[in-house]
Amino acid sequence: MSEQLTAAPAEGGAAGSRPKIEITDLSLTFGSGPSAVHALGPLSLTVGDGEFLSVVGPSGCGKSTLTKIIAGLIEPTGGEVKINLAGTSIAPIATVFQDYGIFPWKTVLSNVEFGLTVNGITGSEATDRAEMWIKKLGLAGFEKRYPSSLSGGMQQRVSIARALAVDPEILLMDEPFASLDAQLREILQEELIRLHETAGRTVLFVTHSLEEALVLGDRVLVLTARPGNLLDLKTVPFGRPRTAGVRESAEFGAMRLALWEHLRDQVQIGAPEAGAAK
Amino acid sequence: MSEQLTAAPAEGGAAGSRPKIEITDLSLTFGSGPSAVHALGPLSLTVGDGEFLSVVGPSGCGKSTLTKIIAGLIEPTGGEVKINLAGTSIAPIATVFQDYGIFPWKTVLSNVEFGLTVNGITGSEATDRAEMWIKKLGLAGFEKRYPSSLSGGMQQRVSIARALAVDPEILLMDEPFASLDAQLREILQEELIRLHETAGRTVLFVTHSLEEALVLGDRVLVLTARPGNLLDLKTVPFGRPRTAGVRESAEFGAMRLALWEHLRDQVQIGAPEAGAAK
Amino acid sequence: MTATQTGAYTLIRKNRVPLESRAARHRRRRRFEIALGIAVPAFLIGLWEVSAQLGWINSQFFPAPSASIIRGWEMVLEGRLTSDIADTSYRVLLGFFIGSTIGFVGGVAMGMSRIIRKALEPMLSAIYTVPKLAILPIFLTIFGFSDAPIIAIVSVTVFFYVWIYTMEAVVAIPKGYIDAASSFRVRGWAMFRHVILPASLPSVMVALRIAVGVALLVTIASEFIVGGSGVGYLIFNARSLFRLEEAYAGIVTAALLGVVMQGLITVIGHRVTPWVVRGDAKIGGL
Amino acid sequence: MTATQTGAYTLIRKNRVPLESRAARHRRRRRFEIALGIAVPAFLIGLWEVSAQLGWINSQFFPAPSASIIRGWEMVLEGRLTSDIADTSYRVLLGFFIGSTIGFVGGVAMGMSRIIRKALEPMLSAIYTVPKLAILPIFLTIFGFSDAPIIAIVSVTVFFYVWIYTMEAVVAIPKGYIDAASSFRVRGWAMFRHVILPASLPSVMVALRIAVGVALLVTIASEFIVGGSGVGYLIFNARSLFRLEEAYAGIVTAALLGVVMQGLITVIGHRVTPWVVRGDAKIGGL
Amino acid sequence: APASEPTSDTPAAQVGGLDPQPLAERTTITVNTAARVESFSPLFLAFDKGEFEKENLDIQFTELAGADALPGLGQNQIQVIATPPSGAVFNAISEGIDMRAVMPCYLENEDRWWVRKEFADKGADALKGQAVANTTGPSGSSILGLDTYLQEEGVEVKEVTVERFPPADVPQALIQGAVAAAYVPEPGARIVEESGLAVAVDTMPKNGGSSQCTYLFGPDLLDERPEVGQAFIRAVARTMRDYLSGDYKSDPQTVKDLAAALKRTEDEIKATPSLTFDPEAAFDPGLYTRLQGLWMEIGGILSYEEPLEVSDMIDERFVDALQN
Ligand SMILES: Nc1ncnc2c1ncn2[C@@H]1O[C@H](COP(=O)(O)OP(=O)(O)OP(=O)(O)O)[C@@H](O)[C@H]1O
Ligand SMILES: Nc1ncnc2c1ncn2[C@@H]1O[C@H](COP(=O)(O)OP(=O)(O)OP(=O)(O)O)[C@@H](O)[C@H]1O
Ligand SMILES: O=C([O-])O
Ligand SMILES: [Mg+2]
Ligand SMILES: [Mg+2]
Repeated sequence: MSEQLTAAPAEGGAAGSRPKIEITDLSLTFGSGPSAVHALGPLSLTVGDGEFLSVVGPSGCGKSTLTKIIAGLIEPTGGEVKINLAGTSIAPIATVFQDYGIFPWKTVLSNVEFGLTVNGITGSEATDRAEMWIKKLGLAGFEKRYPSSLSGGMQQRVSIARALAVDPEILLMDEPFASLDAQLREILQEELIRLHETAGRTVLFVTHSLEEALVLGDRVLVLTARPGNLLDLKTVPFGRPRTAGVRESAEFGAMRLALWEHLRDQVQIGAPEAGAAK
Repeated sequence: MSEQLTAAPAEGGAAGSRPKIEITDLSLTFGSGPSAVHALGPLSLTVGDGEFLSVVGPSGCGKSTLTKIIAGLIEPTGGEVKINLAGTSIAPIATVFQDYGIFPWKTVLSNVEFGLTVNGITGSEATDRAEMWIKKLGLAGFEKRYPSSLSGGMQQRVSIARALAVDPEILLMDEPFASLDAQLREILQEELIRLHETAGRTVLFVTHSLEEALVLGDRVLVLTARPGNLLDLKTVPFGRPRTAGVRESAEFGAMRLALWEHLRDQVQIGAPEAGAAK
Repeated sequence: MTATQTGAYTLIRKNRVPLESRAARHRRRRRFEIALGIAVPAFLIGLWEVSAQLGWINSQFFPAPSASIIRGWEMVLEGRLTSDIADTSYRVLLGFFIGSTIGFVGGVAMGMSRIIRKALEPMLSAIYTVPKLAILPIFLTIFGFSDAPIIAIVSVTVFFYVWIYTMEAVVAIPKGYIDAASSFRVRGWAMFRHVILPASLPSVMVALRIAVGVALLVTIASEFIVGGSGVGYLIFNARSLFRLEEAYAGIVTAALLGVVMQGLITVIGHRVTPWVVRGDAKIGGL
Repeated sequence: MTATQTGAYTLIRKNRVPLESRAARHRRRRRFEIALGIAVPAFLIGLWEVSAQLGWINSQFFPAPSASIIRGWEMVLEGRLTSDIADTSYRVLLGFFIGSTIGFVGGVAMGMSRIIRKALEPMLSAIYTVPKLAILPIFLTIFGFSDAPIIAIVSVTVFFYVWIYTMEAVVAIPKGYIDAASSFRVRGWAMFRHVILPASLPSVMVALRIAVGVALLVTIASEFIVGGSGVGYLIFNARSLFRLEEAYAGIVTAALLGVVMQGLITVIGHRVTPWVVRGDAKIGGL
Repeated sequence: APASEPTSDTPAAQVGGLDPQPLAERTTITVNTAARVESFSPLFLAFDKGEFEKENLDIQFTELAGADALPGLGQNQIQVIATPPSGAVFNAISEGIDMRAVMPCYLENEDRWWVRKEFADKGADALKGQAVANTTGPSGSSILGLDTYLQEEGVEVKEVTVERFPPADVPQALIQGAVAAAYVPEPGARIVEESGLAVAVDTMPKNGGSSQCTYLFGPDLLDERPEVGQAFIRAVARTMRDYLSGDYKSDPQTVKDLAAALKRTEDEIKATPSLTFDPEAAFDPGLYTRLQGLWMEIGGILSYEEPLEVSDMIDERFVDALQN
């Protein structure tokens, strides 16, 4: 992959002094020739250390693609992403995939332990950590089951637990709560807020719920229809510590409506362009 | 499968005179012995002809299971479902699955045409119908692509188009809009309302959005945590024709809150019972 | 049932069997299926027996099964059949073990690395269809005249089956699983252990089932040529001495050995892939 | 890289190659891979040649490749090799076609219907490991001494590979696809055409690739025994006359035939499964 | 041309006769036979009766089809092959690989050509253009008998098609009428005879055993360790003399021993007549020349054009030494 390790310049500062993710002129085109699809960018953006960035945009605009590029799974076709890590976590980056990406051959427990195991944390330490997240996500009692006997929402929760269990420096979440009921969703939102605020983790959170984007995010990145470009980057005015209660405020409703209007024009019928990316 | 055909009693009445779906003491237990999971019921319920029934309930409570039983894909372990059909549609029942269930080996167009093809509608009639739905769902230009090159939301839309293209007497939808952006979701909600109101189709609509359940449904079925039992069956007071605008009303907010409170207690941490179903 | 239904009708979804008797029904069905699995070959053997007894087929060339079974039992009592079975099994299992181990490792390596695949696949494709028995002298020169050349031929043959299937199984692993692991920066050995191995295992077990049959067939064919002992030698020798009952006893022994070995692989396969949901399902109403 | 990283560091995700030159890079890589695929066997053959020339191996028993190639070319000019290739190809392809057709149909039937599977699988498992060459007389009796017994043996052998693999592929089809079709009340032929066939096709094509190799191997083995013509007869005859250059020319011909036939199946496989995303992917950084 | 000079005037052993003369040190040699058939009775009986032991020889048996064993013989992995003089052997000799026939396996046996009655009635001419079967194809020594039969009416071997069948399938091919005539190896003749569909013709050369089966030595025993070769020949010849002379199958003990040595039943042993073994049997070099001639005539068998000398094919030192 296009991954390259560079020692961080010895600026002596705390990890927080530099942005966590620096995205510069990033673009991605799938395929080539007449069937090419220009999916994303060019996009430039900086995510601060400890920032919670919500990402919204029309279906098919490149949100999952952006997530995968940052996760190192797709090589960009233009521009670059710099990720500055402090090296303090069990795993530097953890991802919750839109299609869950959990392993059918591992039990719920083994799936959740996975990120720990491959990072050298094993035995009862791994089990205890995993068990904790399994409980938090309402999956207790299903530890020994295989994913095929879980409901869609339960599978999604396994995927979330797997990512949270490694307490990563950067958490990439691609519509992580889409299959969860409203109540559970709210509980997990609170959990995520707590994690972000207390542990200072950087989060990139893709969602289709404008409400959710606002409740959780420090800023909201709004992408255009495909190819996903920066349409807006809104700073959320609600302070921290924050609770899910903010959604009752009038300001919240106004912001939500503003985002809504902003995005309305983007919902359009898109066809794949002919020719490669510009 | 547990499907059995019975000639409708010749009551001479219109199809509308009898309930469309009669659910009696329905229950389902997966597996047997100590690892059995009692997933659903016993549940009794009647869905009227032309009714739009929204279904909400905690993740893992058996909503997908209920859908699959009605679709004839899972044999119930207790009770029964009677489905009265008029025999007037291309296909009697069409289902949108939570995991989309589209065929990776068919192009977008072939996937959407599938329900038509297997019901004897082929050639340009099938293509025209499919094209219409492809356009409505914002997939124009992607007709010849295979699902692997679509975003999650686009795949979900293919699945929706496939079901709607056959204009079924009964439409079973399992969280059909979960992966769609808020704007598109609203457009499709309107489309669905129109379909239901003008063509008089019966719809069973599983969702995690209480708002969506209220905007769309004639009634809202609220299920308890697993095993899913009838917790409540609320009639939605908004008349027809209805628009998405109803959500701005005060009554709407109150009902939504009531549902919310009702469900709150149900979000609990469940473990699979030991032993078979009672 | 695919055409448009006309006229009103009612579908009923219900369980035809009370829940309490499901286990009993399941047991009864299992028993029926096992009986059916035995009945079919038993019927065919019976047909042959009757044909031979009534002279419909020339029992000089196709002796009645009963005669072969009796002769087989005599050979067991003489201790000959058992020692041939032991010799053949040893060659089959050792050859199978060596060939499938190397084939699996090679298949994984070539599945995981495009460059290794492109470098070696054309050559292996060619060697795959080299008739192994035709290069027996090479094996004899290298391995001498003991069990070793047979085991080598079996290993080489098994290698190819397991290699191709494993390689294709690895290449076919859904990218989502690789991605999920890669996103944790997993690669190399950990990727193999946590993803490649379990994801390809169901296919590989099918390949192993095929391969153990191949190993048996090739062992027997080799014993035809490199004679001395084993079920293949028994068959060959009996045939060239016109002991047809003995030959058929040997052939039946080979078939039964095959059933046992395939059954073993199947059972092991089910054991090592507990997450695979196995088709109790009837597909498409059949 | 699986242990916890310590100390600050930076990851960079970027494309190392300008977009415009991607196509060129792709072409260059394809060329390199093809060259590599040729280079590896060429190197090995060269090694053998040198060893034979320098007397490291006894060229009386393992003739230098150049000698075999020259002899092979002479045989082409004499028209012998080409007619043997034609005879063998005819037997291989006809046997392969018959066997894989029946195997596919049988595999689908047994994959789709649990009761057929349970009834026939034990018997077929047993017949699978019956040494086919040992029951050649039965085939000779039934089909006479023509091409037919060879084609019959090839068909039967191919049948088993394709049958087992198809059956397992059908059983392994994810239930979600079956459900999606069943929900439209699709079954029988439509289920086969729209779901079973395409869903199992990628696996079946791998099985066919294996099977065409098997067909060739079995044809050649049969030609060893039921002599007269074909590449197998050529090899056997040359070997039994100690004309080793000729024998090796035949062996190389068999290998090349195998490469061509497997290549054909692979290309057809890619054609008929256009939706399969093929592994350009490097897995786990390898 | 053969690589080595004829060696028939160099004495193979200092002392002649059939009495045991144990080698100075224990020696192991590998002997290949294609199958455990009666032609090799002396070999296997010698082993069971300890005759090799008396020569301080240890024998390792292998069972490879004829041509598969030749490379082993040429590379001294195998010391002795018992085989008919085949096209393969002649070709190998012409390639300069040192291997020679050193002793006939037997003098005479009962294997015959069988001709289907409808053809036999009309004489040899009826076989013209027909297919006949043996176990080797045209490159085997049984065509000597076929040639004799055909020569009666001036038909040449070239004019019939000689098909090769697995030994076990030859009788069936004949009975089913797939071939007009067949050389039926022991013990298939019984089945053909019982069918009554074919008659045996007595055309194989008299005292022609050497043309149908010989012990073949490679470079090891021919050149490097002739004394070991001599010990082997002595043991085999002694077994012929002591156990297998005359109608040896009339002796129940011999039948029992043979059944054990050949891994057969006593009934099977008794079902066929005794072969003729003779420790003093000489080669009939004319048969080798005739075979070579026939094969050259048929074409496509021998890879050389200049005929080999008999001395390239046969080495009589070892049998000669027995007479001293
Ligand atoms: N493997 C692929 N090959 C070709 N095109 C692809 C591929 N994956 C995605 N695309 C295209 O790239 C665009 C962006 O896809 P992406 O999955 O990033 O969208 P998204 O914003 O995550 O959408 P959604 O909200 O529906 O999940 C889509 O138009 C899709 O068609
Ligand atoms: N194949 C199966 N085997 C065993 N248990 C199963 C199986 N499928 C589902 N279950 C169990 O049945 C229960 C209900 O599952 P179902 O998928 O119907 O839930 P759901 O209400 O659709 O949940 P979600 O909102 O998360 O999709 C779950 O607890 C699940 O663990
Ligand atoms: O590979 C086989 O010869 O069966
Ligand atoms: Mg996405
Ligand atoms: Mg569900």
